[in-house]
Amino acid sequence: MWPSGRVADVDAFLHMGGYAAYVWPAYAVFFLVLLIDFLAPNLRRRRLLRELHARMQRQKARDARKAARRTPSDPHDPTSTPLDS
Amino acid sequence: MRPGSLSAACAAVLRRDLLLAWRRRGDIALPVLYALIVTTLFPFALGPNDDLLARVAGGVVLVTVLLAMLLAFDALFRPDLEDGSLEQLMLAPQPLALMLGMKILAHWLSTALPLIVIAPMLASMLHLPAHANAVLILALLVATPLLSLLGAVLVALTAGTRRSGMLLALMLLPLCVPVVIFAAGAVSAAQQGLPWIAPIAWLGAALALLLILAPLACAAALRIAVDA
Amino acid sequence: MRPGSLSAACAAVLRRDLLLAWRRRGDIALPVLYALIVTTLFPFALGPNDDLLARVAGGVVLVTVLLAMLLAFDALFRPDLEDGSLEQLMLAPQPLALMLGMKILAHWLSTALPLIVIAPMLASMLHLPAHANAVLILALLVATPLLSLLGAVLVALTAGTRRSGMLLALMLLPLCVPVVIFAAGAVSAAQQGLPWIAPIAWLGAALALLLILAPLACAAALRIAVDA
Amino acid sequence: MTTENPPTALLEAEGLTFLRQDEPVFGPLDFALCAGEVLLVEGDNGSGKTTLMRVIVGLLRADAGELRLDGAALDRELSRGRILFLAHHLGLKADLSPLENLRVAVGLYGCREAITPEQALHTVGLQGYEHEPVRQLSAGQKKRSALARLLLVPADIWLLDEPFANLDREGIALVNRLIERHADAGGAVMVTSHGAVTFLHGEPRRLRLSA
Amino acid sequence: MTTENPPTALLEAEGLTFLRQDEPVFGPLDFALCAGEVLLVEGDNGSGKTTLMRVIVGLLRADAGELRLDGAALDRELSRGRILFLAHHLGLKADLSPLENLRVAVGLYGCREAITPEQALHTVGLQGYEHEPVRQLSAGQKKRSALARLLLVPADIWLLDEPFANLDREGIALVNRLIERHADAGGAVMVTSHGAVTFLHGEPRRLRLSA
Amino acid sequence: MKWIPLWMHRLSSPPTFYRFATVMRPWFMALAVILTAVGLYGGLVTAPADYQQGDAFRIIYIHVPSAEMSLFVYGVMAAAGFIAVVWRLKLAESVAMQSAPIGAAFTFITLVTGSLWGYPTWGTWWTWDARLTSELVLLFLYLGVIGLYHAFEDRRQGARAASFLVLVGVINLPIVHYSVKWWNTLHQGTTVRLFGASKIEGDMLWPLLVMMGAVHLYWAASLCGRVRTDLLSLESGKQWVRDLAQREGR
Ligand code: HEM
Ligand SMILES: Nc1ncnc2c1ncn2[C@@H]1O[C@H](COP(=O)(O)OP(=O)(O)OP(=O)(O)O)[C@@H](O)[C@H]1O
Ligand SMILES: Nc1ncnc2c1ncn2[C@@H]1O[C@H](COP(=O)(O)OP(=O)(O)OP(=O)(O)O)[C@@H](O)[C@H]1O
Ligand SMILES: [Mg+2]
Ligand SMILES: [Mg+2]
Repeated sequence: MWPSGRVADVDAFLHMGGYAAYVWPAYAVFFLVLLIDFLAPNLRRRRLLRELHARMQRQKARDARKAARRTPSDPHDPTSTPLDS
Repeated sequence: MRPGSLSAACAAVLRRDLLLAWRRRGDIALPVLYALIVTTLFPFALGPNDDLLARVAGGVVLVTVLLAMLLAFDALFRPDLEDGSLEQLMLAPQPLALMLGMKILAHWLSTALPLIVIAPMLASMLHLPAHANAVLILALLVATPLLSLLGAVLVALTAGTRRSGMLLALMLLPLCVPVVIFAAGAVSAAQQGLPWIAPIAWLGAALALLLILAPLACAAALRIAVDA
Repeated sequence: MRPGSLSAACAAVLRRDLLLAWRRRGDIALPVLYALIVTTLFPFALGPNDDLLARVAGGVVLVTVLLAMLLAFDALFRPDLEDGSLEQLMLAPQPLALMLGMKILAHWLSTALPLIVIAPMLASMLHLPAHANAVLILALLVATPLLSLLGAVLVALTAGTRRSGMLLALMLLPLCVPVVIFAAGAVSAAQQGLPWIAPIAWLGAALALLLILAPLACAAALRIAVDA
Repeated sequence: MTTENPPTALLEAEGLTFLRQDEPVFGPLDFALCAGEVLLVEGDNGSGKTTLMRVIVGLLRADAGELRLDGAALDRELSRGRILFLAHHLGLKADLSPLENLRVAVGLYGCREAITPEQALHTVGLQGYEHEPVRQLSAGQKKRSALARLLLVPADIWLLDEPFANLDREGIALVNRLIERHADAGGAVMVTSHGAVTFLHGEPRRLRLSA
Repeated sequence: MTTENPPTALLEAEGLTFLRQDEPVFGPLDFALCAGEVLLVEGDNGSGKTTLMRVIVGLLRADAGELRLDGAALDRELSRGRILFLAHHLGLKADLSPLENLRVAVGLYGCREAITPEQALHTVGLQGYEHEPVRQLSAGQKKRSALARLLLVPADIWLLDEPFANLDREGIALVNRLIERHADAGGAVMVTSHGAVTFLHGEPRRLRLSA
Repeated sequence: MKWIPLWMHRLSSPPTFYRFATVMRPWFMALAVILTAVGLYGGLVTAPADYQQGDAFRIIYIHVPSAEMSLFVYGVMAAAGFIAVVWRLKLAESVAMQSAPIGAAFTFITLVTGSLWGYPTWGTWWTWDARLTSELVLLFLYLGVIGLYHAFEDRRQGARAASFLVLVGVINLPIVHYSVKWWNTLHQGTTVRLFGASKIEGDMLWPLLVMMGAVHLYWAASLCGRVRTDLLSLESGKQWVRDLAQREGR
């Protein structure tokens, strides 16, 4: 951007006419906040997919259990008699 | 009044809520005491400087009344929601908005009214001059129903959530900024001997509008919050 | 850490409460927002007069932080009482006072600490000068644990009663008058360029004492509350 | 008691489905509930019985399927007050007495003829507790206060979610009697229960949910 | 299972009375609970079963009579952790998962050997729900999460207040099996129920409260 | 919903929108980065310093675009919120709710950059001026919407409730703005007029316009990213998401 060798210009640029302490933090906040805003959904997306994967595994476990429960139980099991009133 | 008719239903809801408030009459006293104590904290926090106190008196009393009402808002629908009576109300063959209007009325009667009664005392503890005091009461009489109605809509929106107290404060603030500005403006104008009727009139106009709109919005919000 | 040992129990309670706070991290933000809102309400009520605001800034921020903590106190034992986990805690083979101390610590970390972080910003929005701001933070660092401990004892006392937040406010406010006086005194001394160390030292001494006494009192109070 | 060839069904569901995160809580359900009929909703813990009732009553919205009342698509505005729902949460104010609670219900929903709240409380076995705050009642006594509403409110469809839990044997018998009497008088009842329903004459129809 | 000539009673009550406003909620009660024994507390709604358990566990204070543990007067400081109480309110945090809830219980009460919270949840039939917040479980699933605590915590006396309510049949059988196993292993159990207790061998001893 | 054109109807189907967003997001972002580079080169390097404020005025190139966006995003959110409340369209619910954090971010930036600008020019971080105050209230409104949305367990229900609040806010914002103005003039004139006389020049103006374009493109990219992620969790039971999780979720 700047012609080579003109370090003084870069310095002057960074100095911002004495307002560096206001201008640069303002730009830093702008870029930082927007960067976070931009990256946050990426992280969330990764987490969501991982959780969903885990949930699908768990769902399989549940289904397996239900299938096991549907097998007929012992007819003499005392707990299978309905309660009387 | 045939049981199940509109008037009977209104009466039943109003009577029930007032009865509940009366059963817990300790709770009616609490916002009042809260306001009393917050107001007394200010002289301690600001130092006993009468001039300074008189200048901030109107504002402090208004904010305090607002905060006290805010604390009580949570009790408007939440207990009913938790024990299932709100579902009963929503499933009843009556217009929900009207029933909610009754609930808001009962709530205003049991929380705001006592605060309005005590407000002049609080203000004079902070050395607000007497003529401004009259305007303060008038401002409160118009502003508190307004806050109740606005608050009710928001409380209804948060009804489906777990906890709400602070969230409610956050949501209510943008809505009550104009109310506070106009009410405080009236009081401070009166304090400086300027005409103060205009802001009160604005508040009154808003109140008239909201009396009709707020219960309807409230019913809509509640249906969203409880998911119907 | 053997399960069931003292350190394991402390860790379990602390971890549980912090985990719960994290699960509801929205709720952590709420006291902060509440403080922010109350602070912004004051300019609306008092008018946008920078000088006046600077004079009341320290006091307003202190009172606001106090009110925000007050609102959060209700969540210290009540949810545990309502879902039965407090009974489980009381029946555990561990010293109750220590377990409650852990709960209070977790509560301070999740409510007061964020408030202390935000306080300087609130103060400077009201134009409190920077050097007084440092003293404000120091005062809050000593005063808030003190309030947490005092509050916990009172919450424990009111745990058995139905109504909560308000009753608590009522009981806590007289107790925090001295805390507010000392803290506000320090800030206003710093604002005027006077020495401010003495009131902070007093608060520190009180804190040291309460760190030991409050959990014990808390345990005793809870036993009474559950018995009734 | 079970009419197999119903004249018109009071309440009918066709392909009723409720999803949570796009997984069905209960699958496409078809059932009809006729006047004079009792439908027993069965299913394991977590199979969606409570959810089904909340959908019927309009507290949750079905994701697919249709509900019909008297043969016409269910209009919530017109149907209100026809259906009475007794949920896990009983809808009692803990600070009011059973009597005061019932009076509110009567104000909102109206009242049957020839019965007063006092008599209803007597019937459910709460004489002597009419003026006690509900807060101080035992688990079973609370349940009974809620049941008294069934006697008073003129709704023809009852949805009862585990009405037997926490009741003693006499209480269970009482609920069975109430349900039978309501069905005999031309009402319709939908009950969930884990096995305490026993009627004097006939068996209820069953709807089995499986998750 | 029921030992009629007990060696020493684990828990004994003599003349135990609890008053509310000077009226006895339960009269002077005498009973003994020995190792390997199950005591079924019966009584109508409102007869004081819940109150009795809260008194034993120290949440309410008896107005007369004595409680003895291992033959010596009950010292609350020493006895803590020996008694496990499953109340109407289950003591679960709705925002935590069943697993996290159990971990807290283990931290507070300690853990039996050779079992982990995961296994306990598996036993009570909650595999697949370990990481779901308790808030989203059905009534019966919540009860099961609370029951898992029984498997983990090394307490020898169990007080179970209506452990069967809201459970399906398989759940009821599960609780019966848990109680039996605990009694066989030398523990003692006190249960209230309105009629779902059925054991494979033998009958439980009964204590009848009448109000 | 007959009035919705066909392509819109197609786009409002979540899997389609997911694909659309996945494709468009990098393009929007790349364009935004390029425009930002150009705009900032113009703003920070070639534009001359302001004769009154010196180089402090260069904050304008982020402050004004952010301020504009803070209002623009609210408008979009309100439109989507209206559709969400009335027609319960899943995509509209998602757009409304995912707009809130973006809007809050821009509002926050406006407040911070404004403060940083205010200190050298006005001599204070903050005054209770009408525009500043209504911007603060706008931030609260955004936070209230976010808070309400997250307070619900059921996310679609939360979205509808929060959309309702957004609509209430639409009515309220102008009321706040005018009441605050009125309140200010009641007491005294805290009249710090921004740039009262100095008319902005071409050298200063074009980078500002370029930056305006850049933030709009950024907004499109960010919204695509957020809505895309949100759709995944809203549709987590659907086959297309499950397939995706099967492929990428380990
Ligand atoms: C915390 C402090 C500040 C806040 C919250 C703030 C907020 C705003 C808002 C809301 C707008 C309106 C954008 C629009 O209508 O499209 C705006 C525009 C603007 N602000 Fe600020 N501002 C602040 C401080 C400042 C300062 C200190 C200056 C310069 C001295 C400044 C200069 C401008 C300019 C030049 C515009 C565009 C003018 C216009 O469109 O009317 N702002 N600001
Ligand atoms: N608020 C909720 N959010 C998410 N999932 C839920 C919620 N409430 C219930 N569920 C799930 O939906 C399923 C059905 O629950 P429901 O309460 O309808 O079961 P139920 O048949 O009434 O069971 P129970 O016999 O235990 O009462 C359960 O698997 C439960 O985990
Ligand atoms: N907090 C209380 N204050 C006053 N009375 C109470 C309170 N709790 C219960 N009671 C009364 O004490 C009696 C015994 O109540 P308890 O809950 O012990 O009954 P229970 O045997 O457990 O009944 P249930 O089978 O219905 O659960 C009841 O008559 C009840 O009304
Ligand atoms: Mg259920
Ligand atoms: Mg009981």
